Amino acid sequence: MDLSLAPNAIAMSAQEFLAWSKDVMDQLLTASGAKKAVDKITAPIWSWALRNANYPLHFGVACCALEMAAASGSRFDAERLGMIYRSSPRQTDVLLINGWVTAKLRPDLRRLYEQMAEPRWVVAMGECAISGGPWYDSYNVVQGVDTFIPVDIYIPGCPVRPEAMIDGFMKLHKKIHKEMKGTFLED
Amino acid sequence: MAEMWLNMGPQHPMTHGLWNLRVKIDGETIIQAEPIIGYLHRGWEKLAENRMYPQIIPMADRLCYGSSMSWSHLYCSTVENMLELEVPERAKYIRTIVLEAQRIGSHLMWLAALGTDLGSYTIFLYCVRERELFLDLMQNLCGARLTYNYTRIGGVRNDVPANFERDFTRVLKVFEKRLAIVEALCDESAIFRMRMEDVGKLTAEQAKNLGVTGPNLRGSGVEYDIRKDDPYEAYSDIDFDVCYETGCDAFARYRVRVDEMYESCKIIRQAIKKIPQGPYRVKPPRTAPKGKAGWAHVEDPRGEGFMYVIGNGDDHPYRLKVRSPVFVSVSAAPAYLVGYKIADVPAIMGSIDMCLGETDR
Amino acid sequence: MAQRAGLAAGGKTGEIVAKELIDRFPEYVKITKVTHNRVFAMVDKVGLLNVAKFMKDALDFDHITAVSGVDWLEEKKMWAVYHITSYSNRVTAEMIVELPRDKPEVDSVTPLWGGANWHERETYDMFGIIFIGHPRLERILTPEGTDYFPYRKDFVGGRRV
Amino acid sequence: MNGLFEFAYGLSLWLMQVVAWIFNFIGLHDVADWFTSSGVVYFLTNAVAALIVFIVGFLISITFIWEERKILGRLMDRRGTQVGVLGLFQNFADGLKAFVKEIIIPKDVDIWVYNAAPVILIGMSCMMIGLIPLSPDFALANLQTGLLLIFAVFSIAPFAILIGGWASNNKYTVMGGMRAAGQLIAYEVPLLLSVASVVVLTGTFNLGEIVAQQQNIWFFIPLILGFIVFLTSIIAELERIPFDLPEAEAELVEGWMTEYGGMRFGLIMLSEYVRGYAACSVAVILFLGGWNGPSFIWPEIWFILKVFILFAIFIWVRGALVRVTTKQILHIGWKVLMPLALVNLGIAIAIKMLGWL
Repeated sequence: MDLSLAPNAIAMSAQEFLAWSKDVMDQLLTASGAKKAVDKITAPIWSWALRNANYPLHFGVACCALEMAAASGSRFDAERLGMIYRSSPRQTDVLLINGWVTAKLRPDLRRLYEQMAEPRWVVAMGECAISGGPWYDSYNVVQGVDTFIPVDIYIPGCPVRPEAMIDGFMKLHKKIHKEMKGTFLED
Repeated sequence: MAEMWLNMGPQHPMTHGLWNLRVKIDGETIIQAEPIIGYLHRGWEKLAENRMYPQIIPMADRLCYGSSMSWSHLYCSTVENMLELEVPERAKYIRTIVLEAQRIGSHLMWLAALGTDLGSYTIFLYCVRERELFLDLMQNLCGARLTYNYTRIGGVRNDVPANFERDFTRVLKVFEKRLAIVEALCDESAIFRMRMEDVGKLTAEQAKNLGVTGPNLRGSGVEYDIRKDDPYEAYSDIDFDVCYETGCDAFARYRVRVDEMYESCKIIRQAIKKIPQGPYRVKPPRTAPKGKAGWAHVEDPRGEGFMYVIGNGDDHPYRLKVRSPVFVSVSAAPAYLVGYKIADVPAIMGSIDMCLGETDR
Repeated sequence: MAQRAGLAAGGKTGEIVAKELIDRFPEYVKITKVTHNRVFAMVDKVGLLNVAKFMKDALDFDHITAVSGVDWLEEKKMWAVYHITSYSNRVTAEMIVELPRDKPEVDSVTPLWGGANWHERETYDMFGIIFIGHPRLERILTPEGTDYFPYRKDFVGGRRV
Repeated sequence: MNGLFEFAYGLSLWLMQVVAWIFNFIGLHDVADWFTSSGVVYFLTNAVAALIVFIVGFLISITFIWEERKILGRLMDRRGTQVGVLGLFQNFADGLKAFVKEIIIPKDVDIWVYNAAPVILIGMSCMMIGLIPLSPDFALANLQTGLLLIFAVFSIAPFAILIGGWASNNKYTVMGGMRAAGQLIAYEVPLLLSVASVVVLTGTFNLGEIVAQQQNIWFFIPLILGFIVFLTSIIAELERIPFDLPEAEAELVEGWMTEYGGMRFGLIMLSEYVRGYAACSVAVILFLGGWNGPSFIWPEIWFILKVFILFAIFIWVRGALVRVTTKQILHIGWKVLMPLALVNLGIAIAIKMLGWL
């Protein structure tokens, strides 16, 4: 714990003082184990919330986008799992890439990913997003989105059936359950 | 408010698919529009030059995922035209039936997308629900929900399954009732009509000049349907009407498509009754002569689909050109949009029926 | 509509269209094949614009279906292929224009048919065929900064990105 | 003092006596006396009463979200959310998730204004909860001008939307904010005119008295035109489909809230439903007889029941209609609702003068 700066506290600017006090509080909490305890207690709550309120980004790329639409239709009804599509990346948790990514799209997709708030997940849906799929020898198709975005769940299929997509989301729920991030978003 | 450019896309709820509509607006009035496409370009025609003829059929399925059957059929009939191959009668009828079922499915997907564009999630869900009926039929026929890979050069892959006729008749009976409900939901809603009427005007002259085809052309009052005017498959034996409207606006295009769905039901009923016995497929030659060209155009759900193929003397095509109807409809977007409000963009672009997979190829 | 009635009265069939073309432009047009609703023709590069204008104004060809390019690497030539449809006559014509491969330039038909605009842009994008008089000849499908013409036969495909 | 305050007073008195007993036990008699003094107990009474009202209002609003999801799902032939028992926990999952989301403040936003918009919205909504009586016994304040205050607070929302949209540094949000302002012009006048007809009939702005005068006949029967105008304009006020122009999804992405994420977005969503609760309550008070009803259950239950049924109608409208455009809402507001509201006002004056009620 670094308390050496304390005597000079009066000489600090307000912002320096705030940063310093936050630092000291952090160190105190970590050293005393309070942080860990809070994490332990709250982690299941946050994890449950994150699992059951997975908002995917409303972003249709190609074939699998139709199956994404079918999955929210009345036969499959993905909203049962709390999947509510939002159009603004700021409000979403899951980036669902459902099609091939071309050289023209890549920067935009990267930007969408960066606009999303943590914690966020990426689901590569269909062969094209996983590895380029039928366009394996194309001069303009990126061979898999994991070449420029970290992907959490791969859902194979060409195109992916709605059942498979819902299954992929269940797998994502399992992954979130395993991660169990606490209040301070530490392991 | 000063004039400014607004980017609608590539990630925007209005774009079903992936494109970018740049509009210059003055307040909320559009004074200039510029569509930007190419976000899905994968060099389809170049890739086709490196595949054998049968290998291109599943690729053609993925040209437009909303109506994959009509694109794989278009590819097959193009190659048949080049090889001067005669398809058996039974295959022609089966193709007619599945093409019309595909047309209904595609139009339903369009209506669903139009529903979300206008802010009604109910229309979307009703249409998706009814589309499942036809997806089930297709799944029964060839095992896939979306990309069927069903037509073959010289026929179709397999004969119709058992109870094919019964299933289709039952589905059509249910579907016509349910479509009437969806139609009532749209037509009898004053707000829906207010949104759709008198926006996106495109006169017949403009539509012809800009090369707009299909329901968009017929919505502008030109009565031209390739199924009737240059018949392919079994359409010449079947009695049906060409649906057209003289309203020239978004509502007219909506009416044309809904009428076409009823008309498709009529065609399927007749074709099922008339379907003859016999072989469903002939064996095509493996190779095509060098330099021999062939082309075909069909009435895709979105307009005039066209392919142009040149043989290479071996089992690869030398050149395969695809003409996509939406490619032209998108290019006509400025003519549709200029002078209307930003709030009319979803209604207008929704009424055009976009599918960017075939546009960018 | 009046247009369908016009067809029933018997518009211009493929044979009549071919004959009128040959009569009007004997030096430019070479008809290769004719059926009752199809016309296949080779058109000279110099006379393309005149032929197209005649077809549009006198023969009622009001719709351009497609403009495609074909690259003949061995023969050192290129084709610009025009498919033009007449709504009133129900005739589709194929016009092939042969261009030298080292300098593929041809007059644009966009002023006649607005629908040719993007087709020509795409053909330029993919083959590098330059359409003189096109309002805006820019890349359309490929990303900005592309320095190759992907559908030419000497362009080797395969993964690039 | 009404029942709510009596209960709160009893609770705080009991609480303070417990505290006082503890302090007496350890010998701090002065502190114990201070805790049982009337000032402290009075303050605590108010706090407890406010807390109870807030919790009830908050729970009703949360249940509104659930009701909307379920009924909308049923209208669309599906089941809707299934998280927890009957999907009741979906809202809590949404809310808790908003807590852990990263706070993103986009580049070049006006940070103070950007942060102020959700705070104004939620603050205003909470204020509205306090103004609404569930029954004479369950009311925080019995203001003589309660109706005026509620509508004054209501019209703050477009202002918050305008500044929030402007501060977000995004073209879509600016347009959303502008539309909110334009919409305000369209519906506010018919809304207040339809309210005025009730005021003419009753001669008071006091919510309790308005309800008391509906013992015999609910005002939606003589003032059916006003009721229709009121419902239409209040849907516009709440920015729900078909009048959700500021957040028109298809053309403006998420409208004015495009750049809001995490907890700010959660607060905005919550405030929307709190305002929905307030709007339904006002409609029930003005036209549907408030808490009047057969006395075999509590009047509060009657009130809440009516509010939920009214909100179900809003959901039904949302399920059946498509969105209008800016031009059309101005058209509807000035050319349809406005004459109807004036006719309705005339009817109200006639009824009052002829003394039919």
